[in-house]
Amino acid sequence: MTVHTQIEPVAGPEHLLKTQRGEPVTMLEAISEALFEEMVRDESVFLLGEDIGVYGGAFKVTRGFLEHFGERRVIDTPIAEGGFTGAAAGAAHMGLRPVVEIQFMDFISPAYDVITNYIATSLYRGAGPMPLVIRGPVGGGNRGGPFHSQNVEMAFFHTPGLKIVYPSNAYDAKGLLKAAIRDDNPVLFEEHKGLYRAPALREVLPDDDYTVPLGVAKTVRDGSDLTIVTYGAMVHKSLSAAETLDVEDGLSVEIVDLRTLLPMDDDAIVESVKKTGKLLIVHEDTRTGGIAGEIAIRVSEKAFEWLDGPILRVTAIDAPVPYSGSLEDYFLPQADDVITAARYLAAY
Amino acid sequence: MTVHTQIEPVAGPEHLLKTQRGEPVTMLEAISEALFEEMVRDESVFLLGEDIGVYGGAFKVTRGFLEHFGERRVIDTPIAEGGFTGAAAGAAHMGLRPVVEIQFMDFISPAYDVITNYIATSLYRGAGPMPLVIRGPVGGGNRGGPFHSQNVEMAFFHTPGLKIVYPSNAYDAKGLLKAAIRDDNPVLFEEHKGLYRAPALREVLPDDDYTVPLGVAKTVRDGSDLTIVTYGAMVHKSLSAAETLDVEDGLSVEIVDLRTLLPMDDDAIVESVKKTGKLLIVHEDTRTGGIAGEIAIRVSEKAFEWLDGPILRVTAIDAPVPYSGSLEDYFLPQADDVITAARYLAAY
Amino acid sequence: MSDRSSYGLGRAELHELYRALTLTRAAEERLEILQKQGHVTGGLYRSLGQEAGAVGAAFALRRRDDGTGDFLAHTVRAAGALFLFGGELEDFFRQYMAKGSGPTRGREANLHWFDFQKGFVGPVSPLGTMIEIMAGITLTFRMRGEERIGMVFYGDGASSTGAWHEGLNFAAVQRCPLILMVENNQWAFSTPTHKNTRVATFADKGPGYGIGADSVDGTDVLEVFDTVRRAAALVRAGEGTRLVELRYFRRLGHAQHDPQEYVDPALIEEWEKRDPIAGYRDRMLRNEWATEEELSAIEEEVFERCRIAAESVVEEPNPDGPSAVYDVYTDLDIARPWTRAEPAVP
Amino acid sequence: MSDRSSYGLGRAELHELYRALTLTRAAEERLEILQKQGHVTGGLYRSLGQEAGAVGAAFALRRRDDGTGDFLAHTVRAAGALFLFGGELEDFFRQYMAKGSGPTRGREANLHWFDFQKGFVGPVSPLGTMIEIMAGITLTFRMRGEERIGMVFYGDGASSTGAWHEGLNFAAVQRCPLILMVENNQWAFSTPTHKNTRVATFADKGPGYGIGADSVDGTDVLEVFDTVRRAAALVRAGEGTRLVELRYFRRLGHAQHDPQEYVDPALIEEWEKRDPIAGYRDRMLRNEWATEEELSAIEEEVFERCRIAAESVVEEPNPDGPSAVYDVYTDLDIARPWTRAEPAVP
Ligand SMILES: Cc1ncc(C[n+]2csc(CCOP(=O)(O)OP(=O)(O)O)c2C)c(N)n1
Ligand SMILES: Cc1ncc(C[n+]2csc(CCOP(=O)(O)OP(=O)(O)O)c2C)c(N)n1
Ligand SMILES: [Mg+2]
Ligand SMILES: [Mg+2]
Repeated sequence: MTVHTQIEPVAGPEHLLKTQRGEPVTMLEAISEALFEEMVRDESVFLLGEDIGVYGGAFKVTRGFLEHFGERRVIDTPIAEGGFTGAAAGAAHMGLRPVVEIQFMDFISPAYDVITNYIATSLYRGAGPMPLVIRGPVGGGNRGGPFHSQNVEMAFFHTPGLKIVYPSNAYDAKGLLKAAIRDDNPVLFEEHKGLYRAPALREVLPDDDYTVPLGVAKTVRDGSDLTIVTYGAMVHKSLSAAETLDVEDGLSVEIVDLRTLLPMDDDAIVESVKKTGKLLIVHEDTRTGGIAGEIAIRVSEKAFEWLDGPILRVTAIDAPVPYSGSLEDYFLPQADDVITAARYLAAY
Repeated sequence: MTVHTQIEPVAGPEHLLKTQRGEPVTMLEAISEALFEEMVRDESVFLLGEDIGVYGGAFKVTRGFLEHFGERRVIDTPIAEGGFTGAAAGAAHMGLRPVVEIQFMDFISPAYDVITNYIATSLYRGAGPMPLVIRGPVGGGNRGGPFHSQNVEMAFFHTPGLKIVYPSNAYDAKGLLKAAIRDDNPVLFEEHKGLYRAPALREVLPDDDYTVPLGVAKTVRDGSDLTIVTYGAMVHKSLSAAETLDVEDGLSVEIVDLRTLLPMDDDAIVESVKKTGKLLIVHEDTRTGGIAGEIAIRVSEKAFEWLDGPILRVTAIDAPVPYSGSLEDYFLPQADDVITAARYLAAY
Repeated sequence: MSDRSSYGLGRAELHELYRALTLTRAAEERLEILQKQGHVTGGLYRSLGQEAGAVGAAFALRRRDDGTGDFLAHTVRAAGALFLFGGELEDFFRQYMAKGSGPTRGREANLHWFDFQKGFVGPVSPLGTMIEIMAGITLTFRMRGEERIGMVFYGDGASSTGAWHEGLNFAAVQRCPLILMVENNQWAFSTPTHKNTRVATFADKGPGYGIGADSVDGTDVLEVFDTVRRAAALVRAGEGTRLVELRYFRRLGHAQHDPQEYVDPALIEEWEKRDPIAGYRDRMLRNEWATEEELSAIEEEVFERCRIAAESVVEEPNPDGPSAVYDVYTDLDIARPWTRAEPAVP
Repeated sequence: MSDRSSYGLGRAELHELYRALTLTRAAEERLEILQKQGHVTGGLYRSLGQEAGAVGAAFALRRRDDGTGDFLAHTVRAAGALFLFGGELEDFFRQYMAKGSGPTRGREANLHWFDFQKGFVGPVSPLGTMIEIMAGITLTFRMRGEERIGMVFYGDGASSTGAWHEGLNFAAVQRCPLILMVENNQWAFSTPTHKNTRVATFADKGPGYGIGADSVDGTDVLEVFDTVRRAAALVRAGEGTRLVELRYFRRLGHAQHDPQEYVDPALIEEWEKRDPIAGYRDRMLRNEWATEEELSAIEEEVFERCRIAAESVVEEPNPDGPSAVYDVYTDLDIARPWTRAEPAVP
């Protein structure tokens, strides 16, 4: 059973109380705070993952947690993503709310079976709710090569029963992670490692117990000529492209940050497309079978009449993520690609 | 090293020589013949899978193979889809051409890691070609429940380096499987179990060593009012819907059978859409994140100007495959759904 | 132990064991009748010759129906354990007939069902998974300081899977109070055990996980009971995870559609002589733990229960097609096909 | 064996072992310099204190460069084995610097590289996978009746993965001629071995797969060599798969970015005293297998080779960005971004 405790100022490691002190936090710190506050609030929340205890996680998201919450609630697991994700599912059956860290989300693949076949189908099979969060770092640009750079949303986007969240900033990351932990459905939570400590994303967060609801996109820039639908790190490349397009071309670009990929906020997308008549989708993930397709067909179904041009996309190329910087920069979609695509579409 | 032997009439078990005798074969028999002929032709081809030897496979695709080729080339494996698919990859490195059977394709999930991370990336990582076929039964309608009914294309469609084939009839199945075995890239080969022994699909095949090239779709019905893009079992539901639409509505429906899903034959799709101006996509797989999205955005990119109506889709609902007949029938897309959707689009 | 030992069990308990054994067999035999009548959806799995393994093992656990007892993850060949844990006979038939009134309301097959109050969690098809799940379930017992333990069944073939290993190793390292029962029936579908593992006995796998392991004649319900009782005591006392191999033979095909032509008939005959129910029956009579009348009464009672339950369940309705959209999420409805709405609009 | 035993190795071979050991260390130390200069892409992994395990084991195999020798699947901590199998020092640096001239042309990292003629296949990051791959590679040796055997390295932590189990079990059942070397350096990143497995020694895992297993002091290059030589003889003679545990200690962090604050410094000090290279050096001198001058000459030669190779590789070009589209398929080009074409048309 979930036990809800009062939210009140708590004691804890210094670095997890920045928001309480009114100090700005990075996206990584926002995520740590969300985990910390949820664990304080609800003692059924606990953590499992590789090296999350004494080391505090490969990216230090759970630094200080072991000392504060003890070994019972911060479990260093064997290297067995399938095994410990399955164990988390078992714990969820018993009323706990596990949060699993995958050290790099690329290593979620050994858990593909248990996530898609067991966890996502639990409710449907009559085994009850499955309050379980699987979180970890994703994304390229850090010279991590093919196995430390992947985006994993499309491995799971096709799985009914799952929710998928992918925040682009500290505020959303904290509020969405809290909402994910409180959700009774399994949630995959992707954290772009390029945003973790990005200085530009440091911000002072509200010091109350806010959540950001799952399934609701956010218009992060208003515009009238063109809609860009995007998420994660690409929100920022899109914003920078939009600035250039404004200054150099006088183009007014609207940007919708999906925040939750599954379920998708169709209304927000359709509303924007109805306003601008032009849709560009930008995602960091590879092209074929990327999320752009699903967005396109939903818009086709719901707003075909409003389209004044083709639905286009800017994405990574269809290859494994290459290691060297020069290759990876070519591989990834860049702000310049967004600019070129937007110009093409605007002129259409 | 691949050894190519002459093709000439061979001796073998009776039931594998039907085409040589001019008799009609089912799609299942066509698949067996393809495997048999390739193993005769090229001694680097060998088989791995659960119960494929003495039992001849859960669906009897390899019945008689153990007796004919011996234990060296027909290997009954432990229940370890990841392990034996990985072993097949190792053998492919050494110049063999393994064909892996997954007993039900639902059980490919433990091999998700090795397929996406190792096999599909081998060439790119500099480890050379990976001539490897992974084949097995897919699809619903057989009251198999959530774990014996899945279509698995979308788990792998997003994986650069893989090819994905999904035949709809005996002729294609045989020719595509032979082409897949001769391909130097890893190929996922989906066989709809509802088509395996469908009497309507029995046909006399050419008795020469034909192949059907990967990546080439086929227009299985000519029409001018509307294009249906589909594959696998849905080809037949679409054909039956098209007959009704012809008779009852005087509608002329063109049907494109993709045959290969990855790489996709954009030209065939675009050409048909340019002719009819209307596109309906029909797939048996669940809706969100299904292949319809990718088709839609490609058509948007390449033939937006030719569209006279929204791109629409008929698919399964977004749920695990339910067990009971009444539920499964509701879950699956039916010919009536195709008819309704086509009427809507035609009237648009 | 000697043929005369009842391992401390009283007459009532000895009779209860016999009832559970005969119920397992009678329920499965009734299924065969239902199948011939066309009432069964999907495959039919028998545990003929394996009944004593499931029954003896489950009998050694603490069974409660208020969520405080031990916890079971059965397989399709462990119906006897499921019944002992309070799985209803009617639900057994409902599941096999995919009835809307069954615990999974027609969404899932046969023994794949759940009752967390009674303490059982049914399997999914992908083999090995349930060890991971049970590792997590029993982890919570340890975390909460509860005295409960868990038991998970799996066949010999399932031991080849990565999930089996990851789950068992996790449980071992975390000292989860869990007993893994290896149902070594010498076959995995058509594959003999030696093609799934090179060990002669699964007890050899224990030391590789740093855990204790036993191997027991799975046709002897009292031996199984006693072995598991002792294992359970160690596990409950904090030793952590253990493994128990049940040695027996799958006397029918993998499922009803498998004529098992690959099995030497002499072997089947040999194992028929070691039938766990007939053997136990004889022993009860021999040792005067029961009279012929008592046993016949149990058999008749069980037969009737199965007949009546099956007959009543046959009449129950199939699930309503459109209910297929419920329960994908706790808080969201998935879309119904737009082509089935009036009017049909995308 | 006694300190005086050279296990039948002649002076030249004993010197070759020393060269391989020092080369490993010198190459890695050179990498650290390159990293400080900003030339290294991604993480840097050291094998400090583990050099003798890789070198002694690989030395016991048949190394050829024409595709007829034994086969190696190394890890990032087994550079010594890779060098013995003919992996070029220049390629080692090229890989760490992600040069276009390297064997993976900048697509993959560090020791993740391949040469099937020389007989080695580099790892991928997901742990355990390479046992599956090597099971398949060595299966072909058996299928073709070749006398070759394989060797796959993995750390203690990797043993928790399902891939490790599925691969090892497949190999065992299929009697694949394969030796699994467990690099037990007592840590998996920050996780001590006892949190990855409950066994005290990985040799206990052998019986669970029905295979033979040894455990050896991984700081003693001659002991390692001798143990693996005997294991290899058994494997080659048809025994099938075996396992050898190397016992040592990871004396530096998981990678260079890890200050390993979680390790007791006293332990590190203790293991410094058991340095495999210093120990072997002393032993060579003590037993007069080499003179001080000979050893110094080797050290100098190796140091110079590393310096020169690194310096020349630094100058080599990075891969050309647009080459990122090649080699996804053997027969198809993937699309370049339409936004980078002139004119830009979707
Ligand atoms: C991962 C996975 N692969 C394949 C199957 C198909 N399958 C179902 S039962 C079975 C044999 C199981 O044998 P065993 O574990 O010994 O159990 P038994 O049927 O003998 O009780 C197989 C291969 C499966 N369920 N899961
Ligand atoms: C499946 C998987 N999960 C997680 C990781 C991340 N990871 C890389 S190395 C490592 C520790 C490996 O420890 P061990 O196997 O003992 O090797 P060592 O580094 O000690 O040589 C981890 C967890 C991975 N590579 N693969
Ligand atoms: Mg079995
Ligand atoms: Mg280690």
